[in-house]
Amino acid sequence: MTKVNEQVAIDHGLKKDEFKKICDLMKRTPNLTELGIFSAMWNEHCSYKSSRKHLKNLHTQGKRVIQGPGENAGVIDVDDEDAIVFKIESHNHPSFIEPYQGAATGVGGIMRDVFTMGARPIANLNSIHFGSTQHKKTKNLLRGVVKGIGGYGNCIGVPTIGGQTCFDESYNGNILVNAMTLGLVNKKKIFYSKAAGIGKPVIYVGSKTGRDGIHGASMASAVFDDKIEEKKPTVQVGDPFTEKLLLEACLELMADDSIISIQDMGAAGLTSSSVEMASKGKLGIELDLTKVPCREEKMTPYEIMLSESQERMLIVLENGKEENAKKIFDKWDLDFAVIGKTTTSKKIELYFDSKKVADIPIDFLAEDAPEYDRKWKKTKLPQKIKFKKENFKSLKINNCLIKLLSNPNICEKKWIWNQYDHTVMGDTIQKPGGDAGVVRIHGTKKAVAASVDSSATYCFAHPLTGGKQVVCESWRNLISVGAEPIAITNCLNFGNPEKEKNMGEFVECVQGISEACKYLDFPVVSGNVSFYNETKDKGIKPTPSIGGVGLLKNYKNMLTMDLKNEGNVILVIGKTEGHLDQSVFARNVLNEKKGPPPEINLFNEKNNGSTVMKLMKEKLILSCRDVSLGGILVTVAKMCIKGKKGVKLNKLKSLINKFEFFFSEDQGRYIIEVSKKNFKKVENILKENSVHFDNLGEVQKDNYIYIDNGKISVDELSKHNKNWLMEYMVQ
Amino acid sequence: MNSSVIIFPGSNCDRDMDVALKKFGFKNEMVWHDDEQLPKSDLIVLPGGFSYGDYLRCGSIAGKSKIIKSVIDFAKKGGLVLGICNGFQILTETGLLPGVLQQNKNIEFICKNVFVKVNNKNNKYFNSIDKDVLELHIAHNEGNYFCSGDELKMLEDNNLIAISYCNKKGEVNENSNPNGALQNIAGIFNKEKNILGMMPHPERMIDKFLSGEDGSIFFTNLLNNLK
Amino acid sequence: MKIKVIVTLKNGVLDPQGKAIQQTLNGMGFSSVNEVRQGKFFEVDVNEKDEAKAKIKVEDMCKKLLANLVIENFEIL
Amino acid sequence: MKIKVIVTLKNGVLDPQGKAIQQTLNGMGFSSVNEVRQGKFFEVDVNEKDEAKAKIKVEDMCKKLLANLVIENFEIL
Ligand SMILES: Nc1ncnc2c1ncn2[C@@H]1O[C@H](COP(=O)(O)OP(=O)(O)O)[C@@H](O)[C@H]1O
Ligand SMILES: [Mg+2]
Repeated sequence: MTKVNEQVAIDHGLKKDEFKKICDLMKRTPNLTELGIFSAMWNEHCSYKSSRKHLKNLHTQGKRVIQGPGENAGVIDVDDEDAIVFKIESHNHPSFIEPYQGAATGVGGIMRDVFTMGARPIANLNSIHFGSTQHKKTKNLLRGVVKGIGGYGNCIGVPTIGGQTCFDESYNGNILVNAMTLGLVNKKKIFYSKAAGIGKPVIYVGSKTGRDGIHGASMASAVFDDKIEEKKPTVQVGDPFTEKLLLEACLELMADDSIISIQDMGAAGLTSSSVEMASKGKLGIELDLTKVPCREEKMTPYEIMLSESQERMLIVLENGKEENAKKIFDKWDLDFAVIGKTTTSKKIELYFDSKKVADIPIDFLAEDAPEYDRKWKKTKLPQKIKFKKENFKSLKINNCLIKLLSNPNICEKKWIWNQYDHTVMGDTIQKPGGDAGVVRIHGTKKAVAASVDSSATYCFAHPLTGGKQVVCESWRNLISVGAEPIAITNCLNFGNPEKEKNMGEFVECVQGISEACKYLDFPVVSGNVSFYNETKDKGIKPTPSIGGVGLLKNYKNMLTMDLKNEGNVILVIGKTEGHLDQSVFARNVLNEKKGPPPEINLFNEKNNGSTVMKLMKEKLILSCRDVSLGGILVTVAKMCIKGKKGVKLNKLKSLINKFEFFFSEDQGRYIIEVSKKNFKKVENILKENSVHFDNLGEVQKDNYIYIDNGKISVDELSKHNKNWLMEYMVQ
Repeated sequence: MNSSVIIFPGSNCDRDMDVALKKFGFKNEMVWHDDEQLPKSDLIVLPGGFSYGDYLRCGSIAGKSKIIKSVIDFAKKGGLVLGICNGFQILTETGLLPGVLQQNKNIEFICKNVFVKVNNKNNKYFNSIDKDVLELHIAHNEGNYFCSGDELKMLEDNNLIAISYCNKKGEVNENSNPNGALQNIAGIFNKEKNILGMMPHPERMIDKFLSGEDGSIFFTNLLNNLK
Repeated sequence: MKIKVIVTLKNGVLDPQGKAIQQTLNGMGFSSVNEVRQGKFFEVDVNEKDEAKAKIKVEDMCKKLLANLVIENFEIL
Repeated sequence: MKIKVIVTLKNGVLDPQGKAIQQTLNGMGFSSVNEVRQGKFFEVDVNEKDEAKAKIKVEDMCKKLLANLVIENFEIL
């Protein structure tokens, strides 16, 4: 076996000081297997060494929170016996190398996180970011990622009910694939990863272990003999069929109380799962690696511990339950092996061929893992741009609207969601294409809404504001479908934390997220950090993706965005200040990329949202959509398109010009449709709550939007909105 | 009426089908693929999903499962066998129905509502449905029906093309064909019309909050015809 | 002993995947590609030392499972 | 000119299909099957009379589209 020295440690991605610390802790030089284990546990992905300090500031408490960050997924109370388990996770780097498998295994991984806790997955979502639509790789990456997400989720039979798709040149060399899953569990039957009890059997179940995904960096070339080619780290290949079996088998085993603790093997496979279980239970663990079911011949302890083969789980069972458990896994044709036991040693002790091959105190791997307080730089709020009259002179509202509706980031994403099974399980009551997806809680009156959002442009311009904004947008999207927002999960995609600018973006986004969550009582219950999203020194824009979840106590009160009936009144809730900086209009029509993002006023945000919820409770709202990218007119147009209706817009009473009014992206706004009969009632409630609103116009039967003295055909708008992506993909 | 839904490893519309059958009054039982005996049933359903991961060819491996022999016997004796989506694929792989379901023409998975024209009402499945066009939902990657010229002729001559993809008005044409299926075929019968294989999922359209309600018509009618 | 098998679509059977690949290749600048047909390849490892016997076994597997003779042909290499 | 290509998964890459097929064959009574690996087969019809030239073109296609070299190998027959 290779002799471990500083260079080998560096090849494993460890820093010199870190290697020294390991030798000091161990009071000896670790062997190669031990070094591999340290490198896996101490790397950014498992140890959160750059982010931990800041994540502590996130707001994680709330009256519905059953489990916050720190477990496989977060858990929230949705009344009665029911709880929702959910989390979002990134699979960015693998998806860039192999889009299909990378995205597929991303979906597989997040679903395992959720059913590990005893929940049956009931909905998937995804947030995907690609480079410029002009970039030569974009189309293939998009096609591969969408096929991969669909390929995995469709096969398991979990509906993909929503998501978000962005294009921006900062992702040219580094796409983002974030997958989110929601599961349903009985509150009394939630499973955790904390091991307990001494001498309890440790069980390996699922697929066999191969040499998949053993970290490139940690593969010191000296490990290899003559068969280097054969042993090269390989991309993980997903097997959704096995995952479906694993899901059913685990849920079957969870029906009684055989399981003490359970943990899926995700990143760093057997290493992180066994260490985490022991660490949380303050126990030791002893494994005999000879017993691990292997797919390939002659796998070494090093490879077995670091393999990232998919569709595997580690379980600590009650004594005496092995046989019954084995029966279940046999029935589902899965591997099952007792590979070790819990001990009092507080160490991880590994045996192979009856020899001890590793012996490390658990604390060294978990608690003593490095934590950095990295240097970071604040981003100053950019100067507001003064748009001059001439800027707008030559512009026509109609053309601008068409341009925005066919903008890659605004256009309809049907090409994507048509490839996702979004109706399996028979409870999807709001399909993709709305503000949030909604699924019923099977057999009850309740439903849960979920949405994923990011706004890298805003975050890049001013991370603190951007961080707040994404949380607010998520909150608005949930309210817009009639749900009460409950909690979020977050996937923090950033560049290189060793660079002060990138670290600053991270710190300030997190701060923004935290402030907004606290103010809105919208806690973070789970999440994931993905750093080093950079290629050739060029990092991505800071991209926190927020996955929000809300509850509808009665699904019959769900709202949709399609306009309902002619003669109804359309209102904009919230004040339109005319903030164009960083809007899609400014960036793509005016070609102005500077300036601050729209300001977030948390008081107004909360007040507007709560008041909209009040109106909903009184059943006064007929359709609803929040105002996001593209501003008021884009939002109204989408409501017209969905409802196949027109709108007659009133003459502006605003002081700002019409482009600012129609296309600005001021925050905290919603568009609602109310009947004439209820208009007074609505007006009173809005006034009582000091909510600013504007009367926009009236729903028309004929398919036109009337502005000023002109009109635009909704069919025409619809074509531009629906066709862009389809045409782009078939070209 | 008693129904049985067969569960293969990888089936994923088994529960949905169970919910639908029960909602419309069937007494339904779930049957594991490894069993050899079928419970007493008036209707056997092979549900949708990805039996055996759709590996090799969709439905091919399920076609070799233990229970399938009993299903074949049951069908040959005239028992009602309904295959939805993957179930249809299994029926073609076992030879109970002619032809094969190939990958969709656009090589993409398709999940959306479609219209189908009911071509033959002289059978237990569609007898006394008053609509000629139903709105149903599809979700598949391999729904592109293909068979030999002789087989097609046999299907046509005997009026065995149960449903064809069409538009809202009932016109069967190229534009209303979602997946490239031969003659817009969405579902077919065997000669005796006790076996029906179809790609659309009626079980996903059983209340007004879902993709539509025409699935309710299908199940209500089926139950009535069996009484 | 490892036996190799190729399974191809019969003539006249539509091959959507092959068609899509051909179009993509054309689009990528490989304008000289007239047609692409996609099939399957299997390597079956049988516990059998005699090649002829192994092939007979594999032929049987092809007929019973590996190929769908309605639309596919197979060839043992 | 028609060029034939076989694309196979690299050693060590999981082949879930192959595994499922092997188990099915075993279940059907073909107990002597130890392993099945599944790959793809392509027949590319190129407008090119010179075999060597045609093969060079197809090799290029393999690298750019037909095979995913991260997980697959290809062989031109
Ligand atoms: N990758 C995707 N997967 C599934 N659905 C998607 C995806 N991308 C976009 N969508 C759907 O399109 C809808 C509209 O997207 P977007 O305009 O960003 O909505 P919003 O501004 O309300 O967040 C999303 O809510 C979602 O339902
Ligand atoms: Mg929205």
